[in-house]
Amino acid sequence: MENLIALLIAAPLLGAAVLLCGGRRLDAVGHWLGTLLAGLSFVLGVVLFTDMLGKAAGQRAVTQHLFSWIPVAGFQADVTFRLDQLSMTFVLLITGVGSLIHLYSVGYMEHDERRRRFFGYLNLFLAAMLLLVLADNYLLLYVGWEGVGLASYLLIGFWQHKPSAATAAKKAFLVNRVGDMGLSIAIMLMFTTFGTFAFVPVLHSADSAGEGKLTAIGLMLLLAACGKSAQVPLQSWLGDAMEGPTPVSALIHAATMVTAGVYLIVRSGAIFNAAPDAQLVVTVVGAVTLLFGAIVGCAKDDIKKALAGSTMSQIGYMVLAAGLGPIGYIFAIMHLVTHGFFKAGLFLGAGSVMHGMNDEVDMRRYGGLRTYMPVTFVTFGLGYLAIIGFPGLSGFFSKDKIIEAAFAKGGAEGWILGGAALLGAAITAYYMTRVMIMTFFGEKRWQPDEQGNEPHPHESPGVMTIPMIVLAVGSVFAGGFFSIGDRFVHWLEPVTGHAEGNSPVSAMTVTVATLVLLVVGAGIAYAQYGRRPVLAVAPRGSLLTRAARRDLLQDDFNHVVLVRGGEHLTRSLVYVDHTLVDGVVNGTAASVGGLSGRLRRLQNGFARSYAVSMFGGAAVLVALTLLMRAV
Amino acid sequence: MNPVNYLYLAALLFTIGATGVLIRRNAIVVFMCIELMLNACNLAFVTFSRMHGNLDGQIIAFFTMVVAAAEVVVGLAIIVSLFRTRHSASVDDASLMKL
Amino acid sequence: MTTQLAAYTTSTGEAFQFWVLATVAVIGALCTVFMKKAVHSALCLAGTMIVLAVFYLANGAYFLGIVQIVVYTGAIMMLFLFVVMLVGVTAADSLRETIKGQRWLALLCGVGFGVLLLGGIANASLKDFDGIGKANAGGNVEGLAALIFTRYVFAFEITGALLITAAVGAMVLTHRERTERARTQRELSEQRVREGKHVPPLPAPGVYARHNAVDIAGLLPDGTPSELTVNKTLRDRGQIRDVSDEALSDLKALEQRAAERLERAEDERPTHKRTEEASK
Amino acid sequence: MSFPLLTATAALPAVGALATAAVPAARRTTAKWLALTVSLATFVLAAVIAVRFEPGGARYQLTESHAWIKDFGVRYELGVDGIAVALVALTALLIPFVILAGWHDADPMETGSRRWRPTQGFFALILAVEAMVILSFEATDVFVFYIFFEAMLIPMYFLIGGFGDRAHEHGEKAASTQRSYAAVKFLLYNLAGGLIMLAAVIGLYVQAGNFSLPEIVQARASGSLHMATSTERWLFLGFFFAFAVKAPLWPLHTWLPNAMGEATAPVAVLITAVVDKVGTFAMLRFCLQLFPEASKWATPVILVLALISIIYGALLAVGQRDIKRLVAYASISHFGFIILGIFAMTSQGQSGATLYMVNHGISTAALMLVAGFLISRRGSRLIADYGGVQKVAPVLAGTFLIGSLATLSLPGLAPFVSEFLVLVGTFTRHPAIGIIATLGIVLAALYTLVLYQRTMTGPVKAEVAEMPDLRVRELLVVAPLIALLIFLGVYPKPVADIVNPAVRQTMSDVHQTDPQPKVEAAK
Repeated sequence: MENLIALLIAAPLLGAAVLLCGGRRLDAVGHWLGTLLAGLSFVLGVVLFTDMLGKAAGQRAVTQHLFSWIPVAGFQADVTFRLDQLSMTFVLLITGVGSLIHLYSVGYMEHDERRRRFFGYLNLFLAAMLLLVLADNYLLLYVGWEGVGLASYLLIGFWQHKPSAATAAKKAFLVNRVGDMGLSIAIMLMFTTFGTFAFVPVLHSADSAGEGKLTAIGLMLLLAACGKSAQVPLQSWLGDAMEGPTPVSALIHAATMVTAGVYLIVRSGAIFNAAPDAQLVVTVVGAVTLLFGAIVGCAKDDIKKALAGSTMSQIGYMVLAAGLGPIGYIFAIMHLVTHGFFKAGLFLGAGSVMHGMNDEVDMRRYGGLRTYMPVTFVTFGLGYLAIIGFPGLSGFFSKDKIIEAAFAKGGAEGWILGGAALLGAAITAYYMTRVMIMTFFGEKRWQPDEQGNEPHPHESPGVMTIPMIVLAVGSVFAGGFFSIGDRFVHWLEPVTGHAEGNSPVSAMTVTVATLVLLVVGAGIAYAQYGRRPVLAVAPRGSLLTRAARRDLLQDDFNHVVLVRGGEHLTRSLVYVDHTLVDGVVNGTAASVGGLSGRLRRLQNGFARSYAVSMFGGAAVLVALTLLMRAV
Repeated sequence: MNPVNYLYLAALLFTIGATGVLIRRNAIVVFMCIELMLNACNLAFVTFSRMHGNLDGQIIAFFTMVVAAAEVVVGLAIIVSLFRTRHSASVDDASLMKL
Repeated sequence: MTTQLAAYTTSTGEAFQFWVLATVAVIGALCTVFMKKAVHSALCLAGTMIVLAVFYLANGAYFLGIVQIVVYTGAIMMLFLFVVMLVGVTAADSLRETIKGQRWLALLCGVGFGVLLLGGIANASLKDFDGIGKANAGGNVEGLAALIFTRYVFAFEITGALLITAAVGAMVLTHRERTERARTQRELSEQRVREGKHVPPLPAPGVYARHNAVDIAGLLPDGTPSELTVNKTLRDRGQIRDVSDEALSDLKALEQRAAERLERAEDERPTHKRTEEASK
Repeated sequence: MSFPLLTATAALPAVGALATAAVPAARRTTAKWLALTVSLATFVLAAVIAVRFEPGGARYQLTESHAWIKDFGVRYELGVDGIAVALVALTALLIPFVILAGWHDADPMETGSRRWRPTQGFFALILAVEAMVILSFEATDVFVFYIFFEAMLIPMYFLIGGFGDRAHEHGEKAASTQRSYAAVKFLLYNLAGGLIMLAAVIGLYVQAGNFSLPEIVQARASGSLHMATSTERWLFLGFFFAFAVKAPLWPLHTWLPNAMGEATAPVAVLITAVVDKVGTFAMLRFCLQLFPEASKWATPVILVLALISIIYGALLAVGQRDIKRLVAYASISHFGFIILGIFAMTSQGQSGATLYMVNHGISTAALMLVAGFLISRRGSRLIADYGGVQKVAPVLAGTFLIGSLATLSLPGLAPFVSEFLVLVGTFTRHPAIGIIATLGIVLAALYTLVLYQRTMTGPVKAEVAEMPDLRVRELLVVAPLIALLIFLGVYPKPVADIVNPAVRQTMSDVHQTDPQPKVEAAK
C-alpha cells in the first residue's frame, strides 16, 4: 500500500510535464487532464487514508524508499517518503481543495488563451506541495519547499504582460529565498549536529543536542516559516501576490502553500520543545503578524488584498499556536485545515464576484451584489461566519482553542499572547464584516470603465459554484466534526504529541469574551459601513489607516533600505570593478608603458650614443676589475 | 726611464682615440680614431713583448695589423657605398629612428 | 743596443727619444680628433703612426716597425686619403654637437676611462723587465716567422682567408652591378622630353677663371646662383663655391666708382636688395 | 598494450580540427558537419572512458606512459581519476552543443573571396580547444599538463578576437575594437598566470627531479621527498595564481566579463563551461595533492577570496545592463562556490565542487546558449532592449527560465545538489563562511529573476514583436541540456559514485578528515 505514496506525487507531476511540454495540441483537453490528475491524486489520498484508518494509532506511519539521491561520504540524502497522520492531513487538504480549485479554474480561466499552461503550473504546484509534506527528510522537504515557491512564482506572474504581476512574482520568490536561506542553514546545522537531516533520527535525538544549537536551528526554521507563511518580517510579498489569478490566491496563497511554515514548525516540534527561546520568538512572531495582518486587512479596499491581510492574520494564529508547543500544535493544524476550507471558499467567492464584475477588485465599486449572485453570496457568507468564529461553525472551534491555549501558556506571556489573540478576533470580525457589507449589501456603486463597459453582475457557471458550495459545507461542519470527541486531537497526537495546558481563565470565559469581542467588532463595522453609504472613493483616513493601506510602511522601508540601498551598492560596485580592480591592472600596464616610453629615448638610433654607453660600460668594467683587485 | 712609460702612452692614445670616436660625426674620421685605438693597443703589445722577453706580443700586434687592414678595406667600402646612397659621410645620418 | 734592451731601465737616449716623440704622438692624436678637415686628420694620424713605428723599433720589434711604416702608414693611410678624396677633400665637418649631452658624456667617459687605465697600469707590478734580447737572439724576423709558421699557423691561415674575404667584400660593396641595359642617348633624350623637365641641356657652371670653374654655380639672370649648373657629385659633397657675393661686391664697387665718376646722387643708385636677399 | 583510449579521445578532435581547417572554402556546410561528427565521436569515446572506469579501482586508470624528454624526466603520462572522468565527459558532451549552437555564427558576411574561410577556422578552433582541454584533464605529468594548459590560450584567443556578435550598439567597428581588447585582456591575464606557474613548475622539477604527479605525491607521502615549508608555499602560490586567473577568482576576474561579453555565445560557453574548469580542476588535482601543507596554510585567505567572489560576482551581476556580462558575473559567483568547496577540505565540499563544475557547465551552457539565440534575434545585448518576449516566443522564454532557475540553483535541477553540498561542506568546517555564502543564493535569485523579468515579461516591445520562436536546431541544443539538468538534479548518483573515491583519495592526500557530528543521531 505504501508504494502508492509516490503515485500521489507522480500523478500531478506527470500532468505538469505533459501539459507544459505538450504544446498546442493539448489546448482543448489540457484543463480536464489537469483536473483529472489532481482528482486522481485525491482519490489515491483517500485510499491511503482509509488504509491508515484501518491500522492501530501507533503503526500508522509508513515510509517508501525510492532511491538514494545524493550519496556523498558522510552525507546521505535519500528520496524517501513518509506518510503519517500529519502528512495525511495535509495530503487530503491539498489534493481535496486542490481538485476543487482545479475544477473552479476550468470556469474561471475559460477565456484565457494560456489555460493549458495554467493547469500545468497548478499541477506542478500540487506535486511540489505533496513532496513538501511527504518528504521524510529536511533536504527533500526543501525541494518541495522551493518547488512550491517556483509554482507560486509562475502563477503569481501568470499574467506576465502586466509589469505589476511580474514584479510581484519576483518579489514573492525573492522574499521566499530569504526564508529558504534560513531553511538551508537549519539543514546545515542539523547536519553538523546530528550528521543527518532525516526527520526520525534528528527529532528523536533532539534532546541530546545543546540548547544553543537547537535554538539556532529553531530560529532558522522560523525564518524559513516566516518567508513561506508571510509572517513578519517577511510578510510583504503576500499582498502583492494577489496579482495572480484568483484560484491561485485561493489554493496557494490561502489554503495550502502559505501554511507550509506552520507545517514545518509543527513537524519540527521536537526541536522547538527543547528550545524554549526559539518557541518564544515563534509565538511573538505569530502574535505580531496576527495583529499586523488584521490591521492591514481593515484598510484595504481591494477585496483580494483585504483577504490576503486576513490570511496573514489567520496564519499568525497558527504560528502562535505552533509556538506554544505541545499544547498548541494540534490546534494550529486544526485551524490550518478549517482555514483551508473557509479561506479558499472566501477567495473563490471573491473570484466569482470579480468574474461577474469585469475583474474589478475595488470593494468601493461593489455593493448590493447579494441579489445578483445569490450562490456566491451564500457561500461567501458562510465562509465569513466561519472565519469570524460564529458559534457552531469551523472557525469558532479552531480559533477558540488557540486563544485558550495562548492563555494556557501561563504567566505574563500567556496574558499578553492571549490578549493579542482576543484582540485579533475582534479585528477579524471588524474587517470581515466590512468586506461583507461593502460587497454584498448597500447600494450598487459600480460604474462603466474607460471603454464604457458597464459590468453586468451575474452568477458564475456551475463549474465554479460547485467547488464553492463544497468548500462552504466544509467551512460549516469541519470544525465541529473535528472537535466532537476530540477526534482531531486523537488523530494527530501520535505524531505531534499533545498536552493540556492549565489556563488561568476557564474555557467558558474565553468563549464568552471572544463572542463579545466578535459582536463589538462586527458592530463597529456595521456602524461605519452598513448604516452610512460607502464612498466610492476612499477617504483620506487617519494616519493609521493610511499606513495600513501601505502595509504599515513595510514596503516603503524595504524600498528605501533594500531596493535603493542595493541599487546604490551594485552601481558603486560596478564602478569599483571597472575603475579599481580593473584599474589596478590597467594602471600597472600603463605605468610599464610609460616607463618603457622613457627608456625608449635612450635608444635614439645614433650609433655614437650607443658607443658612449658601450664605452661607459667598459669604464665601469675596468673600475670593477680594479676594485676587485683592490679588495 | 722605465719602459712602462710606453704603456702610459698607449693608454693615453687609446683614450684619445676612443673619445674621438664618440665626438666626431664624419665616418672617415671616426674610422681613423679606431685605427688610432688599434695602434695604441699594438704599442702596448709590443711593450709587453719586451717586458716578458718573448715574441708572442709582437705576433698579436702583427695579427692586429692584418685584421685592421682587412677591417679598413671593408669599412671604407661601406663608407663609400653609404656616401653614394646618402650623399653624406655623417654617422648620425644613419639613424632612422623617431624620438 | 741589444744588451741595453734587456736592462731594467733604458738608455738616456731612448728616454730622450721617448719624451720628444711621445709628445709628437699625443699631439698628432689630438689633432686627428680635433682637426676640422678629414685630410688634416689623416695626415696627423699618419704622423702618429710613424712615431709609433719608431717606438716599435726602439722596443726591438724591427719587423713590426717596418711593417707599420710600409703597410700602415704607406698603404692603409693612403687608402684613407683616397676615400677622403672620393668623399670630398674640403668637406669640412662641423664640430658642433647635435646629440644633447653627447660631448660631455664622451669627455667624461674618456677622462674617466683614461684615469682608470693609467691608474691601473700604475697599480700593476710591472717592475720585472726581461728585455727582448734573448727572444731576438736568432733575429727578430726569424723568430717571428718561426712562431707564425708553427704555433700560430692556423690563425695565420685564417687571417689570410679573412683578408681575401675582406677584399672580395670591398669589391662587392663598392661595385654596382648593372641590372638593366644601359639606356641609349636616344632613350634618355626621349625620356627628358616626356618628363618635360630641362628639355635643353643643363646650364653650364660659372666661368670665373679665378677658380676651378666647375665648382662655381652659374648665376641666373637675377644674380642668384643656380645649383643645377654644378656637377651632382660636387653638390653632394657640398663643395659648391658660391661666388655671387663676390660678384655682387665687385658689381657694387664698379657701380660706386661709376657713380663717383658721374657724380650721381646717392639715392639714384640702383639697388640689389632682391638679389642680396636671394643670395642669402 | 591496450588501446590508448585517453590519447585517442584527445587525438580525435585534434585530427578533426586539422581536417576541418583543410575543407575547401566553398564547402562550408561540409566543414560544419565534419566538426559535429568528430565532436559526437569524441563524446562516444568519452562515454567509453566513463564506462570502462571502475569507481572502486585504482586511483588513476586507463593510464598511458611513454618517455618523452628523457633529460628532464618528462614523460607523456595520461591517466584519469573520477574527477577527471566527470570533466572529460562534460567537455565531450558540451562541444557538440557548442558547435550546433554556433552553426551560423561564423558564416562569412559576404561570399566571394575564395581564400576567406572563417567557418572552417571557427569549427577547427573549437575542436582544437576541446583536444587541449581533454588532454589537460588527462595529463598526470605536470609538464604535459602545463603545455596544454597554456596552449589552449592560442585557439581561445582567436575564437574571442576573431568571432564576435554581429550586432553591437556602437556599430561593427566599435565591436571589433572591443573584441580585440577582450581577446588581448584574456590572453595577457592568462599568460601572466601561466608564466608564474611555469616558474613554479620548474621549481617543482628542481625539488622533485621529475614531473610525474603520482610519483611526486608518492614521494612526498613516503617522506622521501622533503620540501622546506617556505619552498612548498611559494610553489603552491605559483600554481594557484595561474589557476585562480583561469578559474577566475576575485580580484583576478576582470577578464571574464569582457571575454564572455564580446565573444559569441557558444565561445562564451566554451570559456566558462569548459576552459575555466581546467583552473578549478587543477586546484583540486595539483594544488591540493602536490602541496597539502601549503594548501592548508593558504586556506583561510582563499576561502575569504572565494567568499568575496560569490557575493561580489552576484552583486555585480545585479548591476549589469548587458545579458552576457550578467551571465559572466554570475559565473564568477559560481566559481567562488567551486573554489569554496575545494578549499573547505571536506569530502562534501570537494564532491560538491566537482559536481558543481559539471553542473555549472551544463546550466551555464543552457542559459548562455538560449541568451545567444535571443541576442541573435534582436541584435542587441542590452537587457533594456527586450521586454515581453514570453508572449511572442514562449518556448524560448521557457527554456530561458529553466536556464535561469538552474543558475539560481533551484532544487530539482542539477546545480542545487552541488551548491548545497558545497555549502554543507563549508559549513561543517567554517560555519560563518558557510552562512555568508548562503547569501549568494538569495542574490542569485535576484539577478536571474530580474533578468528574466526585464527581458521576458511585461508589455511586448515593438522590436521583439516579430521575434520567431526557437527553431528545431536550437531546440536540439537546448532540450538535451535541460533534460540533463533535470536528470542530474533528481538522480546525481551516477556522477557522485564516480567522483567519490577520487575525493576520498584527495582528502587523504591532504591529511584531512571530515568533522564528525556533535551528537550521534538515533537510528
